Formats: sequence, C-alpha cells, structure tokens
Amino acid sequence: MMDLPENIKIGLEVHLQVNAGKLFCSCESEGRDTGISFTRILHASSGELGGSDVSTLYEASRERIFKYIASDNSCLVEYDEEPPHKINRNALNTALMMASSFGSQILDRVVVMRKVVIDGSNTSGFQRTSLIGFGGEVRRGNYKSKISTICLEEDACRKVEESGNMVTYSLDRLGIPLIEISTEPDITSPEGAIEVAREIGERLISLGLLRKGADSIRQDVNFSMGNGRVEIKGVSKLNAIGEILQKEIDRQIALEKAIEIWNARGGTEPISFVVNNSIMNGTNSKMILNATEAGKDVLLARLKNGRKLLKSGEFRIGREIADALKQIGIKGILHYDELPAYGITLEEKQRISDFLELGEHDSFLILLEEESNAQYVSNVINNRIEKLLSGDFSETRAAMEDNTTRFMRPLSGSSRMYPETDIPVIEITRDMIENAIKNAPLPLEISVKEISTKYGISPQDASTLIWNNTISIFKEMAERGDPKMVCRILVQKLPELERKKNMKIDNKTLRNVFDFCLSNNFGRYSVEMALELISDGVPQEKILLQEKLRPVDESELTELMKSIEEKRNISAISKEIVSITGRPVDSSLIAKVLGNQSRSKHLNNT
Amino acid sequence: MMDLPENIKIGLEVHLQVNAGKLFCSCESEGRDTGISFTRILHASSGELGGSDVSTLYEASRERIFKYIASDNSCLVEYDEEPPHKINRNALNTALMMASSFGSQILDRVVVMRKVVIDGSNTSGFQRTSLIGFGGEVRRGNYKSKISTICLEEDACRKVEESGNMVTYSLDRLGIPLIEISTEPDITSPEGAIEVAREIGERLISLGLLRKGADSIRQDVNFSMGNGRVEIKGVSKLNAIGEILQKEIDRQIALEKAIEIWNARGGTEPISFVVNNSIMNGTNSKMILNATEAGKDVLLARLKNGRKLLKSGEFRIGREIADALKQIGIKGILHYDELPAYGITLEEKQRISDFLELGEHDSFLILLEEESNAQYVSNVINNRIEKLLSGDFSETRAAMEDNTTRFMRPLSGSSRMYPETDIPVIEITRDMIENAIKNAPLPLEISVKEISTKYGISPQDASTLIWNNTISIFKEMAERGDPKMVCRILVQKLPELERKKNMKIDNKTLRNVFDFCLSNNFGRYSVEMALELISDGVPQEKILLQEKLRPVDESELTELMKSIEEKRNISAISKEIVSITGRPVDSSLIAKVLGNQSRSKHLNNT
Amino acid sequence: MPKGKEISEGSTIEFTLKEKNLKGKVLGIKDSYLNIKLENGYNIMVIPDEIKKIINEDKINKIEREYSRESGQGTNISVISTGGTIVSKVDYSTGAVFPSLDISEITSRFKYIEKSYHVRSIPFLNILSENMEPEQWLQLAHKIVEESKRSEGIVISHGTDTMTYTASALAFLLKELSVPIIMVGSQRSSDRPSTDSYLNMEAAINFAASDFGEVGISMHSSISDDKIALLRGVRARKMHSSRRDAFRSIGENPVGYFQNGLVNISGPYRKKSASTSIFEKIEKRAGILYFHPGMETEDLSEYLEKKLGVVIMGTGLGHISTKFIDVIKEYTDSGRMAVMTTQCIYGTTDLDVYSTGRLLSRAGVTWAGNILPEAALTKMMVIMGNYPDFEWQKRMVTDMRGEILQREEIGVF
Amino acid sequence: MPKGKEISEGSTIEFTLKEKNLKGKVLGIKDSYLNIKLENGYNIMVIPDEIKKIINEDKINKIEREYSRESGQGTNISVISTGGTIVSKVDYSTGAVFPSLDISEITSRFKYIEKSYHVRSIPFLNILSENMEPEQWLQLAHKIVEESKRSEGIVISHGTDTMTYTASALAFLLKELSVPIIMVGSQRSSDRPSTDSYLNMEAAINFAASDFGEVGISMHSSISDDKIALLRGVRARKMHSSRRDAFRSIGENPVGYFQNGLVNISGPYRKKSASTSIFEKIEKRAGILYFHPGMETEDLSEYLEKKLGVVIMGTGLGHISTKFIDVIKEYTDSGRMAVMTTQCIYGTTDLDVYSTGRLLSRAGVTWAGNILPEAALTKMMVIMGNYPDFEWQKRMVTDMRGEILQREEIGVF
Repeated sequence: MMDLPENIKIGLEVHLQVNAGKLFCSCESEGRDTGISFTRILHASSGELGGSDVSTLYEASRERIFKYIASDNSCLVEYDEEPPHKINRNALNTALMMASSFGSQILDRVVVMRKVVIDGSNTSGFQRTSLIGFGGEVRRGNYKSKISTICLEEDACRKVEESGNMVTYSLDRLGIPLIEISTEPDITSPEGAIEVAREIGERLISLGLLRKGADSIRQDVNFSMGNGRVEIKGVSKLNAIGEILQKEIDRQIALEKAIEIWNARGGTEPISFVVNNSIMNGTNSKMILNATEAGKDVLLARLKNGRKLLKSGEFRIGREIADALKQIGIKGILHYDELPAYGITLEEKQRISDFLELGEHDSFLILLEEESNAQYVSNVINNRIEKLLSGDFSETRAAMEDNTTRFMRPLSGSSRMYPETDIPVIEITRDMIENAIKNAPLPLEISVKEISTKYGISPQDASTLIWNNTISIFKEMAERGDPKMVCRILVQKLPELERKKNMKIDNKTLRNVFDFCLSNNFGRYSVEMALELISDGVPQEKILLQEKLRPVDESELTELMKSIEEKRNISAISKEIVSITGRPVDSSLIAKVLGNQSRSKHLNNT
Repeated sequence: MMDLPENIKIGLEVHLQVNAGKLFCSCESEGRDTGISFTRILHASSGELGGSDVSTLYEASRERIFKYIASDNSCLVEYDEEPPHKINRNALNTALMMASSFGSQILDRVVVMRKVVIDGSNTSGFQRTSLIGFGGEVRRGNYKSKISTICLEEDACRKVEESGNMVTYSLDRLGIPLIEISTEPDITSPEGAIEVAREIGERLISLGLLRKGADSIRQDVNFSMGNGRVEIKGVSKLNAIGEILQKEIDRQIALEKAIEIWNARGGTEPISFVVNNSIMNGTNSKMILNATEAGKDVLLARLKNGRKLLKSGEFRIGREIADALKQIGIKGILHYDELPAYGITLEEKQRISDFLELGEHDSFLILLEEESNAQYVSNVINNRIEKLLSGDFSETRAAMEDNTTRFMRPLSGSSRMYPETDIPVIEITRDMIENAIKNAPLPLEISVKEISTKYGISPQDASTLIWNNTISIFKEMAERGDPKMVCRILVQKLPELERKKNMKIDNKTLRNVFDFCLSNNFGRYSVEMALELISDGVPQEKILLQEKLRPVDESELTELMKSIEEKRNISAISKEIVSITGRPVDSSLIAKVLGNQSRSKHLNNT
Repeated sequence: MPKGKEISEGSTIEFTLKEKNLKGKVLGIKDSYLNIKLENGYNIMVIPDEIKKIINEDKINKIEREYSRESGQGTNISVISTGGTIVSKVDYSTGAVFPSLDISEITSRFKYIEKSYHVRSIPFLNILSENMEPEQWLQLAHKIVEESKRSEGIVISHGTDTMTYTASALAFLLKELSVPIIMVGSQRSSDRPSTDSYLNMEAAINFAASDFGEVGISMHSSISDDKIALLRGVRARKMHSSRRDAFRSIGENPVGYFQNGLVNISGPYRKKSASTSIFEKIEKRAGILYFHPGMETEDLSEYLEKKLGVVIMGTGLGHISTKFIDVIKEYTDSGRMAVMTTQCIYGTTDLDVYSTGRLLSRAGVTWAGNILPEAALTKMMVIMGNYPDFEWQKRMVTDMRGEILQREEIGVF
Repeated sequence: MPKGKEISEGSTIEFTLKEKNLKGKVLGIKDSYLNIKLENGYNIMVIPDEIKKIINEDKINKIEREYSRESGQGTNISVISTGGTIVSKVDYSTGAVFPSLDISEITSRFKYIEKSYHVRSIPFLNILSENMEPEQWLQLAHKIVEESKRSEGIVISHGTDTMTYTASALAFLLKELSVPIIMVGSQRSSDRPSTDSYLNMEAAINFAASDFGEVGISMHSSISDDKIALLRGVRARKMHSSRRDAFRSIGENPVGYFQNGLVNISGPYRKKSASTSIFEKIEKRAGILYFHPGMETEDLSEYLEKKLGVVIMGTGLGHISTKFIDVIKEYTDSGRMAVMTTQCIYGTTDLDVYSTGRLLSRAGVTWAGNILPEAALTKMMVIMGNYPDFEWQKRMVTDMRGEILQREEIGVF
C-alpha cells in the first residue's frame, strides 16, 4: 500500500488503563470536578543539573504556572500532599497476568521509580513507574514483535486548557494504573504495528479490566529510518498509525534532501540577531506594527545558506524552527522564503536582505520580540539547526489531529529516573506469579469462545460483553443463576438505554443494580426499571428500594387487572400497570393472568 | 417651675463608661466592624423557672434571633466563646476611687455576679456586675442624695437594627467597664436629680477616665409617687430629666383617674377573644382586608366597663395595652374608643357591639391575629389590666426621643442574679483602698483650679482639657516639659482640626503622636503637622517617622530661603517651606533667618 | 459575728456591715466566709467577725422540686446521663452546677419533640468527664445493650473534655449496633441563657432516630446557633478548649447536620444492624506518650515497663528520636505493641518515607495511617482485651469503625 | 553471581538475568541485594546469585562536584543549616537524600536574590530534626549571636518535625535580637520538581532582610505555590503530617506574608533591637505529659520523680483526673513546677471555671492562658535554667515573646 523505505524500524509502547482504582491511593477511576483548584510551579531538580536529563532541562527553561482542578476521585496523594499509599494489588496482579500472557519474564522484586516530567502533567513533577518484566512476544496473524519491557505506571493529569503561561489540568486521570508494554523496534510495517497493538489491547479487554473511555488505550510509536529514533507520542487511534508514519517518512525524506543541499552549499553559521527597528519605518504590515506598538523590537538575523530550504517546494525547515520556538512560547518569527507576505513588501524584503548583506544562498529570519530575549531565542534556533544538519533527527514528537507530528521535546534519557523512596521494594511472591499464570488472559477469540460455551450465550454476545467492558459484571452476575437474563440486559437493554438517553451508566452503578435485584430475587423487569430510572437521572438511593423494584405479583396483578378496561395488548397493559403501581411487572405474568381472567369471564358470560 | 405632687421620690442610677479597655478581656474601648457576624438564640435558664425573675421570663416568651457583628475590639470573651479573663485592674481601681470620692464604704471582697438579661444585649444572656461599695453621699449646691450602691459592671451590646424577629447588635460596646452609682430615692425634684447626676459624672471626668462618646454617661431614673416604683431606662441627656418626669407624672395622674372610674363602675372581667371573621363581611377597611388576606382572623373581646378609658380625653389605657402587646410583637389591635376610624364604619362598630352584647360602660377590643395566638395575647392583656387596676404602676419603662416613656418590661428582681463562677472572689487589699483614697477625684472645680495652678495654664483651658477628656494625655505629656505647648495643641489646634475635617482623633493616636514627637525633641510644629496628616487620613506608620516630622533646622532653612522670592509674609514662607520639604518648620526660625538674610543682603547691596 | 450566734444556711438575716444595715439570705459558709445574697440580688462574702450585729434571723426551708424522667410520645429514645454539664442545673444562689434528670426541661423547649419522641432519662454516672475510666466505658457499653432493647435510639450526655475518648471506646466495644449512639455535650453550661446544650440535645435526639448505626457526636458546627454537626466518634476531636464549635472531624467532613429541625446525613456511614453486641473486655495497661525533644530514654523505658501497649504521638509522619530505637525494639520483641500516631493531629503516619520511620518500622512499631491518638488508644485497649496477641498488629492496621481514613480530600484541613 | 567475581559500586556491568542480557550500573548493595540501574533508567534489586554471568565490568570513578558557600551581593544573610531536607540533595541513583551546602543552588533560582543579597551558607548540624536535643538549641543560639555580628538577617534551615520546638526554644533563649531569625523547612524534599523548598527559602531570605526582631517560620500558607506565611515561632505548630501548608499560627493570624516577591508584615511584632543577647543555660529536666483516661497515678508519679518541671497536656480548659491531685500537690510543694496546657491545642486554659480546675490550681498547678505545649516546655526549660525558683511561676504566666495571646478573634480557629 505505501511506498516505504527499506530500513524502517517500528516499535510500540502501548499504554492500557487498568480499571481497578488508582495505583497509589484509594481513589476511584472515575470522578468529577469539585470546583476546588490550586496552582504549582515545578523546578528542575537541582540534583540533576549535573548529569541531567535534556528533556527535563528543556521544560524547566519555560516559566509556567500549573493549575490543578481537584476531582472527587483525587486526594492528598494526587495533590502531592501525602506520600503514596501502598501499591494497588489488583493493578499489580493485572500487570503480572498481562506479562504472563505474552510469556514475559517477571522480576522477583518491583522497584518503583520516579520518572521526572515537568510539563505539569504530574503534580509531583514525576511519574511513578516500575519495571515488572521483560521478554516475551506478541503474535497476531502474520505479525509479531518481541516485548522489551512491561511496566506498571501512573497515568498523568488530563490537560484542560492552556493559555498564556498557565496550563490547567484536571486530576481525574492522574494515578490511574497504566500497563505499558513496549516492543522491540522489530516491526517493519504500519500494518504490523496496528496488528501488534491490537493484540496487546485485546488481552486486557479479554480480562475485562480495561477502563472504559476514549483514551483508555494510547500508544507511542518509535520509528526510525536511519536518522535516529523518533518517538511519536499520543497516537490514540490505532488506524491512524499508517498515515502518521507515512507523513513522518515524507518529513524525514524532505529533511534529508534539504540538509544535503544545505551541506553542499557549505553548511551554516550560528545566527545572531541584531535590532533594527527603523528598517521597517513606514511599513503597512499589521504584524510588524502591532508588535512594535506592544514594545517589541524588530530583530534580524542572517541564516547562511538557508535560502529556499525553510519553505519552498517540499522543504519545511522553517516549521522545524518554528516548532522549537513554540515550545518556549515564541511565535513571532518570519523568514525569507515566505516573503513578501504578512503585509511586508518585496521592497522591504530587499531592504532587509541588503541590510544583512545576504549572499546568494543566504536566508534571513525576522523575530518580533524584546531585544533581551534575542540571545535565548538564537540559542534555541542554532541548536535546532545544528542538530538537523548533523543528520540526527532523534526527538520526541507529538501526533497531531491531522496525523502530522510536531516537535515536542528532546528524547528522554535514563537520568530522568530515580527511585521512589516513599515506597519500599515490592516482593513478587511465588503465589503471585502462579496466580498470574493461571489467570493470564487468552487471545480475545479464545476468550469469546470459552465464555460463549460456559454461559450458553452466543459468541457475538460474548464479544459484545468483552468490548463493552461489561464482561466482569456479566461473569460475576451470571454466576448467580441467570446468565441469559444478565447478558440480554447488558448486550441489548443497556446500549439501547445509553443511546436513547445519551448517557453512560458506569460499571459501579450497574453492579449495584444487579446486586440489589439478584439479592432480592427480582428479575429482568426490575433490573430494567432500575436502569431506566437511573438513565433518567433519579438517584440510586431512591431507586434501589424493595418497595420500588419488587415486581407486581400474581395476586396483586389479578386485582389490578380488574380495573383495566382494554385488555388486548399485553405491552399496553404492562405500561398501565407500571404507571399505576410504579413497580415492574412481568409480561408473561400478565399473559397468564389475562388467560385466567378471560377464562373466568368466559365462564361468567356463559 | 413644675407643678409637682408632694409625694414624689426620685432616685438615680448613673452609668459611667470607664476609658480603660474592656472589663473582662484585653480588647480596647474603641473598635470597628470586622464584617464577620454570628447568630444566637437565648434560652430562659431552666433553673430559674422556679423562683424565677419575671423580667427574664418576659423576654423568653419572645422568640427572637440575635445577630452579632464582631468588631475589632471584641474577642472570644465577647462572643461568649471563652471564659472571662481576670478583672481589669484599672477599671476596678477607678471604681474604688469613685467610691472613695463620695465617702462610700468599700467592700473587702468583690463578688462578680451574673445579671440575667435575655433581650440579646449580652451575648451570654447575662451582664456581669459586681457590688463594690455602698453608702456615701453626693452633694452639689443645695442638692444632695445618699448613695445606695456603687457597682462595676460590663456595658452591653449596641443595638444596630431590629427587623422581624431578628435583632442585630454590634459587639463594640459590649464589655466596656461601667461604674454604676445608684442613689437612694431621696431626691424630690427634677432639678435635684439633674444636679446630683451632674456631680457624679463630673467626678469621673475630673479623673480624665470617662470614655469619649455620646453614650458615655447614661442614667436610669427611679421614680415613684405612691403607685409603685417606675424605673425609666436610658435617659442619656441630663436636661431631659425634667420633661420626662413631668410627662410620667401626667401619665400616672391620668391613670389614677381612669382606674378610679373603672373601679367605680365595678372593675373588669378577664377578656376572652372569639373569632368572628364574617362580622366584617363587606367592609371597606383596608386594615381588616389586608389582615384577613394574610390569613389572620378577626378576634373580638368585650372589655367590661372599659368604655371611654382607653382613648378619650386624658385617658390612654389603650396605649398601656398596646405597649405591652408590642413587646411580644403584636401590633394589630383596635378598640371601641378609637372607632369609627381605620375604615371601620359606625355601623360596623355597632354590629360588633351588638355581637359582643356590650353593656353601657363596656368597651371592646379587635385583634387581627391568627386564632391560635388568641389565648396568649389575652393573657398578656388581662395581666396588664389587672396590674393597672390594682394601682400598682411599678415597671421598667424606656425613655423615648420625645421624652415620653414606654412600657419595657416588669421590674427586675433579685433572682435575676447569681454568681459568675468563672471569676474567683476578688480581694480588695488595704493597698488598693489607700490608693483609692489618695487618688479619689475631687469636685471638678477644685480639679480645674489645681491643674491650672500646677501647670500654669488658664482655668478655662484646664476645664476644656477635662471636658474634652484629654486631661490624662495632657498631664502625661506636660510632665515631659512643655505644658503650654501641649495645652495649646489640645485645647486649640485639636478641636479646630476635628471641626474642620469633621473627624475625631482618638486618645490612643494623640498619645502616640505626642510620645513620638517629644521623644525626638520635636516641638509644636511637628505635632501639628502629624495631627493634620492624621486628620487627612494618612496612616500613622507613614507619619511617625523621623525624616518626616523633624523640623527644618536653621542651616537647612537658610539654604531653602535663598530660593524663595517673595519674603514678606512669614506664614506664606512657612507654607512654601513645608510644601518644598514636606517637613514642619518653626515660624520664629523663619523670622530669625529672615532677619539674618535681610541684614546680609543689605550688606551686599550697599 | 456576735458571739453565741450560729447562723444556719438558708436563713434570712438582718445585720450590720460597715455601719450599714443590710438584709440577706445566708447561702453557706465557704472557706471560712459567709456567703450572703443581699436583697438587691448581689452576693457578698463576709468573714463572720465583720458582722457586728445580727438584727433578725428567719430560718427558711429549702424547696425541693419534682422532676420527670419520661416525657413525650412517639419514637423511644433513651438519654443516658454520665454527668456532663448538659443535663445539669445551676444553684442560682451559689452558682454551683449539679446534675439534673429532669428530661422535660430539655424536651419541653421543643414542642415537636414532645409530640414525636418518647424520651426516657437514664441516670448512669455523675462524674466530671476527666474522671472517666476505661471500666466505665465497658459498663456504659453494657448499659447501651440493655437500653437498645427498648429504645430506637440512644443519646449519651457526656462532659466534653473526654467525650471523644468515650465515643471511640464505645465505637470499638460495640461490635454491631441496632440503634444510633449519639453523644452530646455542651461547651456553655445550661445555666446560661446562651447555652448550646438545648440545640445540641435537640439535634442529638433527632440523630438518634435515624438509621445511623455508629457512635456519633452531636455538637455545634459553628459559633452560631443554627447548624449542629454529626461527627463520627472515632474521627472527632475536641480541638478548642472553649468554643461551641470545638469538636472537629479530623480528615473528613462531618457525617451529617441538623438544621431547621431536619436531619441530613450525607457522608458515608454504617447503617444500624439487627442487633447490638459487644466485646466483653478491655485491657487497661495501655497509654499515650507524647514525644518531644529532651525526652530521655529512661522516660520511655520506665513508662513502657508498666504497659502492654503504648500509643506514641510522634512528630510529622511518625518519628521519634532514633536513640529510642533499641528500647522500642526490646519492647515489641517481648510481644507488646507500640503504635505510632502523629502529634500534628491532622494527616497520616507513614514510616516508609524517612529513614527514622523505616528504622522504627523495623524495630516493630505499628503504624495505622491517619488513626487519631485517642482512637488508637481505645482501639488498642479493646483489641488487646479481646484478641490473641498474634492478631493485634493486623487488627490495629485494619479499619474497624472508620477510624482509618483511606482518602483525605483538599477541604478538610 | 559467578564465584570469584567481586562487583564494585559504581561500575558498569553487562550480565544475564532470567536469560536476558542486560547492562547497568551497580549502585550498591543493600540488605544483601545488588541495586542496579539499567540502561533504560529503571532500577532493579537482584540477589547476586541470580546473576548467572557477568559479561563485562567497567569501573568508573565518582564525580565530585564543587559547591559555593557564598553567593550574590547586597544585604548579608546567613543561612545556618541544621540538616533539614531543605538544603539537601538527592543521590538520583539511590534516591537517598544528603545535605548540601551549595547555597547557589537555591539563590540562583531567583536572579533578583543574587542581585540583592549576599547569602552565606553556614554548616552547623547535620541531623534529622527528631534527633534535636536541648543542648543543641543552646549551641544554635550561640551561633546566632556570632552570625548576628556580620549579617543583617539569619535563616535557619531545619527539618519540619521539631521546627516549632526549636523556634520556641530560640525565641526564649534570645533575649533581644538585632537580626530577624527565620526558620525554614520543606514538606516536599528538594529532589522533587514540585518541592516547596525554593519558595519557602526565597521568602525566608526576604523575611530575614526585614526589621522583624523575633524568631519566625517561613512556610507555605496554602497548598498552592503562591503565598508564604511568616509565623511567630512561639505560636506556630505543625498541624499536618504531610501537607505543604502544615504549619499554622494557633489563635492568631500569621504575622506576615511573602507573595510576588514582596514581604508584607501586617501583624503586630517586635522590631529588631540594637544588639543580640542570650540566656546562657537551659534546664533539661522538663517534659510533656499527655493526660488520657486510663492513665495511672504511678504513671504520673514515676514520671515526675525525674523532672524539675512538667508540662501537662490536659483536657478542655486544663483538666486531669482528680485522682492525681495529691501527687501534683506533693510535686509542686517540693518546689517543682507543673504547667497546665490543653490537648485541644486551640483555645485557652482556665482553671477558674470548673471544680477540677480550681482543685488543680490550689494544688499548685500553673496555668498560662493559651500558651502552646511546645512553647510551655521550652519556656520552662529557659526559665528554670536562668531564674531563681521563686520567680518561675510569675515568669511562666507572664508573656515574654508573644507566646501568651491576650485576645483570640473569631477567624483564627
């Protein structure tokens, strides 16, 4: 399908949210805003300044305030105001099952680490992560990939808003357990990546422990084609992998060509901005006028040998530079290739070229900023260009909505990590490993078959239960006697209700409803009525009551039927009974009573 | 001057606020709102229901919520959230001096009592009061009165607002020490009462310890003319005593006559209300229509033998009843004598009379209230009438703005009082008594003479200092060297400033200003400048600074003078120097420098 | 006082003091002073010798009043009195406070209570709460079992000083509860018109008629007379010596409130069970030790000798000087229990974070999250009294009655 | 581990674990585990025997870094380090925290500090604050006198656990202060990007340049990184074990705040004096006793035997069981001092209100309003060390350093 270079290598980091409460506290997976918030500043750790991690330093150079909105599923642990609690054993065991599922080796001791991340996505400034195992293999169809590591980590905050130097996050997602399964870079096609990622996700789905939600599976893609490793973050839709990789390949090929030209011209020299506010005197460019009015200076720099490489044909080195600048909050940059434009005339372009004494192949940059920032900005630009010209494209990039990628930060190194001293080393006992092996998830199709057979439901229904993430509720409730009833409600009634009322009923509520009805020996009609009321927004405590959900019994029904005039349509009768009593009624019971009554009526009539 | 009955007896209770901080905590006498408030309900103490005090029970029958606004001179003690602290020794010693001043006997031990007051004016529901001494005599001119008791007590809250069943108080006044001097009822004329009260007040003024403020002297007047003692509360203006007493005498004489008539007719019977809403059908009386619309009933009662006594000629028993009802929040009462009126026609009046089967001398009452309140209201009315008819007029009355008095509550009895167990008995030592005798205040004219002589100021100035309550500051500061300067500022400059800027400068601020200037050897001009700035609203900490208040010295002045062109008017020069330097300057120094300069100029010119 | 004269309490006398004739009632003799209430209501304290002349003496009998022990009709509520000021009366002559059992004095203030509840007053103890001892907690628990058979709710009036200790002890002693147990006290005694006792009691009676199957505390939630909080006994603490709103839930919000005559229980709580049952024993050899700089090793070792268990109030996350490690280790090695709590009051202990914590943990110190010192002490007494020693530690760190909070949110400190 | 192989710390090794070839750096051996940092940054703990084969070993020397003890120019500020986490560094391989004296690490974060202050770092102690002893308070006071001669302000970095004890002790030991003494700590250690240490220290340096002539504490006023409170040492208390805003002023508002680079001291405070002078002694035989139900008379009597003074944390307004009265009386009769405080923490003691209080008062118990237990202990130690015994009680009840508040307003609880 695609025209791929031969030397591409793809590796995956698949992140799966485990639906088992938070990893280091007792908060639940789901939550809502409390309306309370607080702000923080993150400092690059002093201790790291020596052998420090480049990506950390990078973030530290940006002065930002982080605002956190407390959700009702966050506590002092998420606020970074209390030490982490002991690790969530369910989450840990799930990670071990997943490791077993791929035949990975499980470590005998788990050391929780802190991975420094100071973009504010973790209140502490680090993400807790632990290596659980390594090795093993994922296979699916003709594709396969070796697993390099399996880690258990905390999910980060959910970004809500970014404006000025303030970034706002919600704490609802922070601390949700993530199983990270990383493969070796041994995949050679986007299709292979998709299939491997799908297989990894399906295993946790098969366990029924994947959290519901749009971002419950996220993958990062490692990609290289000979110019260093690019880590593409935040690929949430599997099917997009192909297009993303194609665009990244195009980008790298164009870059390779541009660099070849640039180097052929003799390479470049570090740029250096000079102020020249008067050069734009008399300009009609709103961009320039607005900037100077805001007290900014016109800074000019010659970019040696850069002409027609920044934006021309397939070349887009201008964007590479702009992306890097965006990360430090600098937006106002213009360059030779894109002019005349933005109200800057050809004549003005020429004036600048003359002023900077441009050579034949030279380009220039215009930066609209205060002069005091010039040094800092030029450093960022020079570093960026130097790295590109050296042919090292390795970096962390973010996947965008349009499936292009954008520069995010340098690659993270190992010095981002140091031990989480608040949590002692966790011993993985023989029992835990045996349990993991015993309960390791099977490939989804096998699970489907097993469930279908065991509970006497169709494979389609079993599959739906698994994909809808209601399989664990199904198993639990089916064991209490009536798998078909439970299945019917979960597979038909529930999605129908959710669609009709456009609202999701969470698993905890579902579990409560089933538990209450089954404990009271109430059947299908009671469960359905309860779910309907819940989807209408009635609070649980007003619904889960015996006097409310107890089905109308035969003698009550017989009595009630007397007052009903039209007795032809059972469904209509049922509706009327429900509206009179406010309680559920079994249609078959209506049919039965109807039968009896018509018989007795008949008797009377004759 | 007045036509007085022969048997009148007048006694006084003079309350003097002592300017020495609060009595049972460390808060200051003056304060402002903090914006924080809280609400309370007061309960008639259960223990009192047996041998309980009538006035307390009376208040308890009214269901009210009290709202207290915390002032910055209130603390947990005023909020009734902390036990009282030890008694304010300055206030106690002042009370002892006052007792000595009148030759009263001082008790060897002071027992602090709680006097129950549940109108909300005390957050605790009681006022702390202690008997300090008894006996002694007040003399002034031809008048004199024996002192019965001298007490030291806490002042109550200041009422801010009353609306519905909510009464709002400020805590700023609560807890200010009050010396209460009660005389025997041995005064026989209003003039005598005025002179005695004046003499009592002047003694504390003479000590310089009377708090500044409109209500710093308040007197209650005990009055009797043979029908029992009437206690008139809250006579704040001395000169009003005459008119108040005259009006009270008129009231009692009219009452006596009305009662005589009523008793001659055979007295009365307890009233009893009956509902008759239909009797007013078709009425045009807005008062009736509004009431019935608000769900109230028309309650009617016959008042035997009461005709033409409730409101007719000089008779006003209707008002006596209305006043009593007002205290329990009942306003809608009408009676025979005042009809036809309020839209009620003569015909309707007759209809009611017929319905109630009125006899020749009978009257009736119309009450617009819910029927359920009828019993309670009739009890209050019957008690009131029964007491009046028995010829017992004794009660506590409030002095009104127009110098009439209004029923307030029954007289307080001794069972309102029980010991304040939070405060141990205070021993009055021999030293304390000796100190009190030594420092006992002299009559004001003697004090004036003494001060005048001692500090070399005029008797008028001494008198002004005393009346303006700046005498204690004067004495303190005068001891530091320049009595005339201090006097001049306190007697002339200060009142002038206060008048001009329409604001009061409190004694604490005055003391700070003098203390700062005298400590730095800054003179009159510095003090005046500081006071001017303060009266302009500049905060103290920005004024009391050396670089701000240090007078311009001769060498500085000489230099400055050079730049001033017009050198004729010293006052104009002074203003200019002040405006240039922002610092005070001594006019005489200007004159001196001016002299020098003109001489030297003269020299140069010749 | 004139020789030969004997003045008896309660009599009315006319006498001369400082040359003035006075009349008053003799209230009593205290510390060799005669306490006399004058006619104007003021009390004076006089040394008998200061009275020059007694003009007249009238002996008067004291009036005894009757009181009712039951009142109203409706839901049965028992009010067990342990002697707090809340069901007390004041002798208005001396100001002395004495306990009363006249339940109608409280219930009659709220007419609807008379109509909805049948309240019985049960005299149980008459002590100052600082004199409460562990044996009495056990007796009280037995009394509760007895009363639970005939009432739908139990209110316990109690002095505020040790109320949270008793509340915690009862919470642990009572395995299951068929009735709410609501402790109530007052910070302003009932002799004051401004007393908080009536509102606290009104709320308590209403809380006691709910389905709250725990031991709660009913006290003012602010200094205003408008909203009464229901606090979980094991998480409550008296945090102010004198304010009406002294009682605070530590680390969680109050379970519920009473306002405008209505109970609203919004927090999570255990519902009442079918029956009430108790633990039968309590181990007294346990205590609380407050660590501070300058504490000596012998202070600790001598104290521990006498105790089977100790609750240490350490600093921060649960630390004490490392010089004590050996003593502690020896103590726990001998099968006794040391539980770490924090003198910060708020927040959790965590012996995994700092090196001292890890040393203490290794020396056998037990830590149980954010359990309060008072709850830790009473829980320890109940556990040690009723479980074999090898279970102690496990029980201690496991939440039994909501005493160990799993989550602390932003607004509760 | 293959026999005969010795692995040295800091070396890089290639090895086989669970059939996989791995490469990592040996961080150390802890509790018989090898602690290895893998190339991907994760640490693993391995029993040497689990390593089947060592492929390669590279020994690498540790890098020592230089640090500066002085930095910036302007107002002279001394930072005396006692070993709190605030001026600490983390060893990123092991996570262990060790004290650092590199003052530029802090000051370089705030460029204006480098321009306005000359900050000197003074190593003094290197201990965990729970190990602080009274002798060290005295040494610290002497150090302060010395530093006050060359600096205009002194910052003391200190562990938060016993910070208020040290702050109180210094406040009483230092008779007059010519420089502000600002204690500073952190609740999140400096190895975290989210540490509170930099802001607390930034504020402390600024507070230290003011005219505040007392011992203050500079810590977060909320969990947000925006406003740092200056708390009066003798009225501050660590009220939460883990939150950034753990330190609270008890019964009063903070004296001042630092926000947006500006110091605003709004509360009343003592201005700095012309010179700094100290008391020369401290009496160690004093301690804090926490009363609780179930406390035995011997618990008290044996404890008192060893002490010249005791601070009792009683209940409510300052009560303990009346069974202790005799022991207390005997104690105070022998010339020793018992001071009552309240375990409520907030609010005053008052032994005039209840009968137990009056009995205690008569038994010689001293009460000093709302003094905090920590302040009472340190004040007692200073008073007993420096004044004749007949003055102790009078000194104890007289406010010396703002430790006894005369007024408590509505908003401070």
